[in-house]
Amino acid sequence: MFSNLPLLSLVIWTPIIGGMLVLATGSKNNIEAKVLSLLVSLVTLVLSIPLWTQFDVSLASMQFEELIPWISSFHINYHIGIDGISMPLILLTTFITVIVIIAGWKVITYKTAQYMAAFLILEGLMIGAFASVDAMLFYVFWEALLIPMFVIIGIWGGPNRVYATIKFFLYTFLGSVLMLISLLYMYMHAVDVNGVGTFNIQDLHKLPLSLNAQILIFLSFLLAFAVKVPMWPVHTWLPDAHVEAPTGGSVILAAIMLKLGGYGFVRFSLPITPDASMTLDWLVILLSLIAIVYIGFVALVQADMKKLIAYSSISHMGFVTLGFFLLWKITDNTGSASGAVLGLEGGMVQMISHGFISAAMFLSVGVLYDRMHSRMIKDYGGVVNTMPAFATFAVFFAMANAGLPGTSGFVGEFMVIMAAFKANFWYAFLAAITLILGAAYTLWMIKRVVFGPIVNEQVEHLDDMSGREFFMMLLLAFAVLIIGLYPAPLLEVMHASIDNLVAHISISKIQ
Amino acid sequence: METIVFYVFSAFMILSALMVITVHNPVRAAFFLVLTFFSSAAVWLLLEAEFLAIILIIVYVGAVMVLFLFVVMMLDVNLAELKKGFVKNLPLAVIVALAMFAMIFMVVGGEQFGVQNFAVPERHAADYSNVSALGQLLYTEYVYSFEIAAVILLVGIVAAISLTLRRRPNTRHQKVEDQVAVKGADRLRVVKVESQPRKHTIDNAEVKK
Amino acid sequence: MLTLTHFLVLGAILFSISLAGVFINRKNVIILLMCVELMLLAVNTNFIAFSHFLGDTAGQVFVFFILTVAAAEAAIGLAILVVLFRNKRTINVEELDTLKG
Amino acid sequence: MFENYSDSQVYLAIVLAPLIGSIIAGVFNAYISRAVAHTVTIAGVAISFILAMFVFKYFAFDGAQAYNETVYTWMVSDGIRFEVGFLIDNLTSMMLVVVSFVSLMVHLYTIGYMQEDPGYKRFFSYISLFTFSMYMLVMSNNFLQLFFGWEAVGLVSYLLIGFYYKKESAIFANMKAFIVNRVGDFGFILGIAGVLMVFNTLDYADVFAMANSKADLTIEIIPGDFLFGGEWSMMTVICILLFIGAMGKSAQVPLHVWLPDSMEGPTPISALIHAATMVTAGIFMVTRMSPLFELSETALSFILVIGAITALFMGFLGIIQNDIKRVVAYSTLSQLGYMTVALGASAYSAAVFHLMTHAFFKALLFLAAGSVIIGMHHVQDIRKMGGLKKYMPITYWTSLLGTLALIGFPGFSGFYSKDSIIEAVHASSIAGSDFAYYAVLAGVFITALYSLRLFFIVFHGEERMDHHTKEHLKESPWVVTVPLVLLAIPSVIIGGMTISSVLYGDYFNNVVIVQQAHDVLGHLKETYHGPLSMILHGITQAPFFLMVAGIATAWYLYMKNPELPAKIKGSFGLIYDILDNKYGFDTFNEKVIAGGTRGLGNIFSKFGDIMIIDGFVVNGSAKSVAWFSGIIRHVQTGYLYHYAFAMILGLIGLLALVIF
Repeated sequence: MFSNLPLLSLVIWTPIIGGMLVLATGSKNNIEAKVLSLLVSLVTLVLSIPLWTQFDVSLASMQFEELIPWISSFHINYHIGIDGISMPLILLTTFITVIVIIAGWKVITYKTAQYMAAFLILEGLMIGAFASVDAMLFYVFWEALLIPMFVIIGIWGGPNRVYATIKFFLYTFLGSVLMLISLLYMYMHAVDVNGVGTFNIQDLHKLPLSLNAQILIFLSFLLAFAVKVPMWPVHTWLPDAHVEAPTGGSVILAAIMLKLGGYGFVRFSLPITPDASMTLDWLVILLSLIAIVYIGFVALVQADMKKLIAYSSISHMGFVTLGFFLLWKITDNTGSASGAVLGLEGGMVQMISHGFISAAMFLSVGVLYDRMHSRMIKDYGGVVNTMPAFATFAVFFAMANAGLPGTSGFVGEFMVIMAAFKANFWYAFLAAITLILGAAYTLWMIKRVVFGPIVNEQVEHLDDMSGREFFMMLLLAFAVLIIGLYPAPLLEVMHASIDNLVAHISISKIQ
Repeated sequence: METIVFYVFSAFMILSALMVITVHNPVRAAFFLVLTFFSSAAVWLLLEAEFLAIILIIVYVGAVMVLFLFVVMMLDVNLAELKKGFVKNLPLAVIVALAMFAMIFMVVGGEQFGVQNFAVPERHAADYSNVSALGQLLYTEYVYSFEIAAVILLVGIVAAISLTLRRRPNTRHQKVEDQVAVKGADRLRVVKVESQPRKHTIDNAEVKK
Repeated sequence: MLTLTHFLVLGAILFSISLAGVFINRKNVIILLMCVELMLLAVNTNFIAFSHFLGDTAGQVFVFFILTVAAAEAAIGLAILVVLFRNKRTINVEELDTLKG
Repeated sequence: MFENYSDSQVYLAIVLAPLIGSIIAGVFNAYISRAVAHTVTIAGVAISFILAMFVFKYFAFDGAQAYNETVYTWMVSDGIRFEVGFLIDNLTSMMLVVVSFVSLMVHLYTIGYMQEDPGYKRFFSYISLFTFSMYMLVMSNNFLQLFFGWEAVGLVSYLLIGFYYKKESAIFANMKAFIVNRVGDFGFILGIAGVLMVFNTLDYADVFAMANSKADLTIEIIPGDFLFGGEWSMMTVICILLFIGAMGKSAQVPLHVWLPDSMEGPTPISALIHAATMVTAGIFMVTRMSPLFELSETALSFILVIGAITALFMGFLGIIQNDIKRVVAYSTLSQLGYMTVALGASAYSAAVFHLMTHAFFKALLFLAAGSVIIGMHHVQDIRKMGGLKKYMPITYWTSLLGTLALIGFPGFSGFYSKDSIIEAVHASSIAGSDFAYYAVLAGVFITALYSLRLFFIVFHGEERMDHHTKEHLKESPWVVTVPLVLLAIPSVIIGGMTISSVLYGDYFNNVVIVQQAHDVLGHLKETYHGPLSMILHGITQAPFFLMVAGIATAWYLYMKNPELPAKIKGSFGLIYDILDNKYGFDTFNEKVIAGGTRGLGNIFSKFGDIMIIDGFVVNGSAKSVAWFSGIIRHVQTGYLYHYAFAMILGLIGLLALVIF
């Protein structure tokens, strides 16, 4: 029944237009704004479901494609479509946005309509970035989504929000400008090679490039995406941004925005510059391993819960980038590419799973923060005595964060470690250290915050979770459990695209 | 004949322009500016731009310069203070002006724009109307720009008013609508006063004592 | 016989004088505004001269627009001047340095 | 009713029954009564116990073929199928019986033990969840699910050790347990990764089938030739990594530190998890992987030595402990060491056999200790006990039986299993077996000493409890004593009953694969002539004498001459200090490992992130921009005429550019 609708466009533009409508309700009467936002986000979620149900898992090509000429003199098109790599991320986005809207329901009292609208618009822009087949369109979405995030942290953030916002903005901007230059270079290069320039990502995949050009392009992409992921050493914006952002902002930031970086690696870096990736894969692997181990240590000593979770995010995202760049080392070590798909799919699963888990972790901190107005671990202790239901969820998500099998957190880490062992024993060794460190920092926090005797009067008077909070935690817990216990459907979606990607990047593009 | 007219008015123009920038009193400067505009209008007439020449006089001399004068006279400017540094700046000004003139002269001097390149055009016929020619162009080809110019003027008006508008909270002024709408009850209040014993009764009481 | 050069040189002289004026009277904003008017006059003269010698009325249209804009500019500039004077009791440019870095 | 035991529904029912019970008791915690909570969970475990008995009969007596089927495909990636499935064979069916029986006993016992605890329903939910996880572990037919069960039991152990979440020591102990286990799992998952790299599948059957053909593969872990550099046998690497997992779960030195602390949990779980089942998961795993471990003698030697160290040195610690549960905990460590030694000697069957007998008698001892603790109103210090025999007769007699089984008194089940292990190590010829032999031999004396010490101090001698406690001292209710009695029965008889088939029969023929060169049990088999003759043979051997010596020493020190131990303590101050500090493992871990980790974290955070990256690079570039603009801003004088002048100069410049 939906076959004639431009479904993907609807999923992109419904939240954006809905966000504008929410803005139009003004800021005085905020219940209407909230209901409308929830409605818009739910409609978007419903609209995005056919993207999955009608998705043909056997195809590696783009599906649900739409193409409208946009700036025809430069061959820039409004060209969107999804494959097995972007589809799960889009569904993640629509799902998490609903959670975020619910999370902000009671908590945000200042300019509620604007808050909700910012998230809806952000949702649309993020989906747009995931769905873009045109590099310039991607770039536009990629940059545009900084604005709502900038506003969210800058207006509803904590006391040091200005510093955090500017840091966030400058960091991410720094990377993307170089990406733009690379895109323009490739456009001009396509003119030289084919006689006609192109920004179509799929055409760029096929564009032959010399090794030196590839390396420069690769490095510029690396900077852009590494900042977003974020990879060590360009990660320091994330803890600051998280600490200052409102709960919903942190959730979106950790759950989806970071994934744009990982997505960029699979969509741009690997297929466009396979030879440079092969030459420089050690760099990415090195940075990923540093992220996993070094950041694990850093997370351990954080005194601020949000900072701790932010660092844990960085550490977990290290698995994503590690998994993506294992192909060549595996081939060197074992003589066959078997295992590369495991790494890539592991990275993808890790992104999806981290989306749910980090969202849940930040929401947990949010639940506490709304009651106590403190994020410092030392202000808590013995929360379980007054908030048993919350404690249950907190421990559950902590375990998921520590990668307990049966939760989604395990699947990606497991796959990447399996693949890393094939590449090099020490990669797997260092990556697996996260098993210890992850458990250490998460459980130590849980011990200090949740367990123990009641430490002060405020904790003694805490109320347990409200129905609203309980509901959103439950949704996330289900998602985490389902992916953990039965990841097959999620992987099935990716197979064709990832297989195709591996086949593509195994072949040199130098002519 | 034309050459003489040109030189005369040009001389007026240059001299008065020099006066504009050298006199100390802004009122005088404004008057010299008027003179410059007049001479300029005459030169423009030589160039068969009758409409613009007239507009220059009407708009500039009639409106803008009056505005200048208004402002100059309205503001209580300390002239002595503003005159300082006149001599000090003079050499620099002369050097810059001369350099500028030299450069422009190199460009517009005889070689590029001389008569060999730009022949003196024929005079228009007597029934030629500069106004209609201009109007023809203005309302067809440049109509869009023309409307934008109108908007710019509007903006100028609005800006000027809004900049100078000043609300004085303490000024007293009549509110006619309040005066008309007034009712008797607003102006006159009937107060019931308790009756009091008269003075002489007191006297009687005193007598009784 | 009057050639184009005559008029252009006249414009150049006028422009240079007004330029000198900006330097000489660098304290008095009113005179500065007048100098700007003079510059525009010089430019207008050039336009008209070219229009005449090229036989293209479009030059005059431009002068027309310049006059419009100049009028608006003068109005707003003077308005700003009035407000400035009202607030600072001076129009001495050397005392107006809020743009100082 | 169960015509066809290979029906996967039966196995699913075994697994799911306790899970459902756990979910009902856990999720609907607030809506159900205590009675409902314990009824559903006990029903769940009882169902699985009955089914497990049928399954056991089916395999042990009907001689069924192994069942190996997939339940569902967890995921497929890179052409590798990761599945969830069951492998049921003789080993599994035996483990099922042990787990379900002990679990059922503990469930029943809990009704009495946890009577007054506000977390009653939560506790039942946890232990049922544990039962489920343990089933998943033992029934798995692949490494992935094994790891799932492995971590799941760790999770439940974490939850249960921290059951009294208000107690600082409990929540410290549970975090410690989880993290130390994670160190083991770190090795374990690397081992699994190695398996996947070599075999490209995680399915037991496929891996074991290919094992021999891959035995010669090597891997270069450390490049170069010095020290450990150069090519390593892949199998050795995999096996040692897998065994590191077992070291964590089965608490082998140096990863044993969590087990004594785990006694912070309620006693029933000490019996179930930290004595009978979870801690033996490592033993089970190595037995299951025997086809792999057999391929690496280095790994076997490693196992042997680690096990021997654990068996001996953890026993020493048992002698000086004063907490009733900690004594039993150290005894567990030591016994786990015995099992590990058996594994190292390739006597897998003996290890599993000891695992089974140990499960019964150690669960019995823990539950008896729990019974004492109930009687003593949650006093655990044995110095405050004494003479409990007359107050708690059932507990007394069952403890006696458990103790005798533990020290390997001839005829009791522990005798058969422990003696077999000692003999097996004696017969083994791989590197380290001599050391191991003397270690386990000495262990016999130590075991007898600390076991009887505990027994004498608690049940005999002077009554040292305070007056108030003494007044209320009485035997525990029947829900507590019935499990004790039920566990005492197998503790006594199971060894003699099953040794002929399990150890020297063909029970493990299809499960455990031992290479000819290592086959110590086959060697022993030649001299084995039934359980009775084993007793007769046993009382003429060194272990018996050592045991008797241990008993005698304990009797002399703690019954005859109770002042002596204090004197000994005084004269051997240094040794006592070493033992009291548990060889310094805890201090080392706390100071060096935990402290070092935190220190490193602080350095990375303060120096790396805040100073170098943020301070120097990020804010540094911001500052240099600010510095530069601070200089350049003087160009902006704010005077209009300066700007005008600049413009004019620019104009002149441009004009000059055009002209020249």
